[in-house]
Amino acid sequence: MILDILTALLFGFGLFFFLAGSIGLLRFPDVISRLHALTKADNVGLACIALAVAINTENWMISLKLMLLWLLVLMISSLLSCLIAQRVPKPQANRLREEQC
Amino acid sequence: MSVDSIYFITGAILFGMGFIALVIRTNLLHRLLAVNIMGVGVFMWFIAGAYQHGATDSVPHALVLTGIVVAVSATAFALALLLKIHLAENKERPS
Amino acid sequence: MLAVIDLSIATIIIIIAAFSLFSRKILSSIIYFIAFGLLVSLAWIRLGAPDVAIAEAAIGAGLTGALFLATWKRLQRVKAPETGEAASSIVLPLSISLLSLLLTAFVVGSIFNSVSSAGLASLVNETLPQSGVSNPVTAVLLNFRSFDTLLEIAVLFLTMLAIRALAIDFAIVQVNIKSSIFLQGILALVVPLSIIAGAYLLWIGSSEPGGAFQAGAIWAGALVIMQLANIKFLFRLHNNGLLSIGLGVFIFAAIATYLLTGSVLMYPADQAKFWILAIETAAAVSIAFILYELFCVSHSSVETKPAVSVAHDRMATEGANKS
Amino acid sequence: MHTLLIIAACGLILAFAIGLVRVVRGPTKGDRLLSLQLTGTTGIALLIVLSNFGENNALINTAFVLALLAPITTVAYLSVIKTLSATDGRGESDDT
Repeated sequence: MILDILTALLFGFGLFFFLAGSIGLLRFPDVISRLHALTKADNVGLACIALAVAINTENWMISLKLMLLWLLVLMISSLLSCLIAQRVPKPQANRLREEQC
Repeated sequence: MSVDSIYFITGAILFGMGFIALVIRTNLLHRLLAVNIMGVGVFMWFIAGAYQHGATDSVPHALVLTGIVVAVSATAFALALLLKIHLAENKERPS
Repeated sequence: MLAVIDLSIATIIIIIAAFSLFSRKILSSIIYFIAFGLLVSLAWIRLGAPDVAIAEAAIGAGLTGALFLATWKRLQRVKAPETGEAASSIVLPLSISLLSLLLTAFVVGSIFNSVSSAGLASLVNETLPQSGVSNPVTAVLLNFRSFDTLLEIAVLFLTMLAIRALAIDFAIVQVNIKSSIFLQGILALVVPLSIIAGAYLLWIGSSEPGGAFQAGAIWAGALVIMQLANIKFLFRLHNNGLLSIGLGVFIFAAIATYLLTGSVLMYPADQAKFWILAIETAAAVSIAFILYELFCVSHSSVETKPAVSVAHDRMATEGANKS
Repeated sequence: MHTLLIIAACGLILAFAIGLVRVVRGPTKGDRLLSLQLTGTTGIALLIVLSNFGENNALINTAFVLALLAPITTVAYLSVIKTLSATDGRGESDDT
């Protein structure tokens, strides 16, 4: 019974973070901030969903595999977003900074 | 609306849209994309036919698997030809 | 209740396909095509075809997208990027009418098909035990209809030969993507894991979805990303041995099985699994290198010499270093 | 399929659709690139959910394949952007 509640909770969190990432993608003004929102939120969302599925699998090998998958996605998507951030031309990157100061 | 009828219709629509784009677009790369999407439409139609509520028939799966590999090699060959066409037409700009 | 998922996936597939086909700029339509490839592999999952889904994810989303992007980049240096404008007016009504004809034929055909289709599922499942593998798709591909797979690898090989015949020079363009630490990080992570994942898929291909084509596609992906990141040692990998090993082993197997059991590609009773695994490994290796070479062509720089003199130079150089 | 899984799958597809709106409207090339990131991660999450609590191992293998192949198209796209803005000097406006 507790397991069901926990799974529902984790799925809820996962969906919340995915939706937050997508809405952040929609509303943020600048490519860099959109990238930031998307990568972070999706990774945490994926963690919650992978955990929710991992808890309910019978054989623990699958849940270990899910955790490894999440680690892999975490590393690859953060590296990719840093690579993209490096490539966005400078005028756009520091438009945010100019607005602030 | 069983699962396979949804994908039958999607496959038909994809083939149709690809055909329209193939006829309308003038840019060769767009046309090649259209041909690829038509191919995916046909494959979708194939596999939707193989899906009988869980007891899927694996012969169409093998055929579509072969089809995907041959489709990518055909696309690569078409892209190489496309390169030759453009090179024959124009001088190369100093990159 | 389940149809909700399929309906939403199907609608998004159609929307993305529409954007990819009818968007004005080529680069964005290529990007939509890559997203389209990923969603189609989700559709294959929903239709109960995991083998096809893995191949579609590896080839459809990965390699085809990289091929189109590389060719598009090559075309940028050749001529001004022109956006696709619509053709003259008569074409549109013609295509609409022809298309509606096609569409109705398809939909009507599909309704009939789903009613009367018997399918070969029962036949395959009966003879699966003697095929030496338990994954029905691999059994069909490499045992019941192995002649088709032989011809398919021959087609792949011929395509590669045809592209070489176009005499597009093989000087790999020096991509000036400055090798940032992030790129090296990605390479250090993706390449070894892709090789392991490919070997894993090749091995479980006999019992679970996976097999030669998926493994070959993943290895090709690893090679392509190394090529994109400008790894130097790759240039020596274009030797013909690796490219033709798949076809060679398959033909050898065909001849050997003919001698052993009297009919081509009929594996001896208990050794079926061994033969299938040997053929699959060789096929996966050659598929990987052939797909990699297909990518290299569109990625390569091209001198402006007309094709004839290029072939002529090649013969001249061969003549020179022979004598 | 457990109803919770169906709700999760639909939520993920909704998130994907919302993300797609930005990609369609996105002015700069960087936004197009986000679609690759978006499809990759959401696709992997969907595969995990659809694998029905790990019962269907093949889907988790597909998720691995997807995770390993997402960088290829992104790096290919970046190599395109790099040459464009550097040599052709047409700046970052979405001219492609």
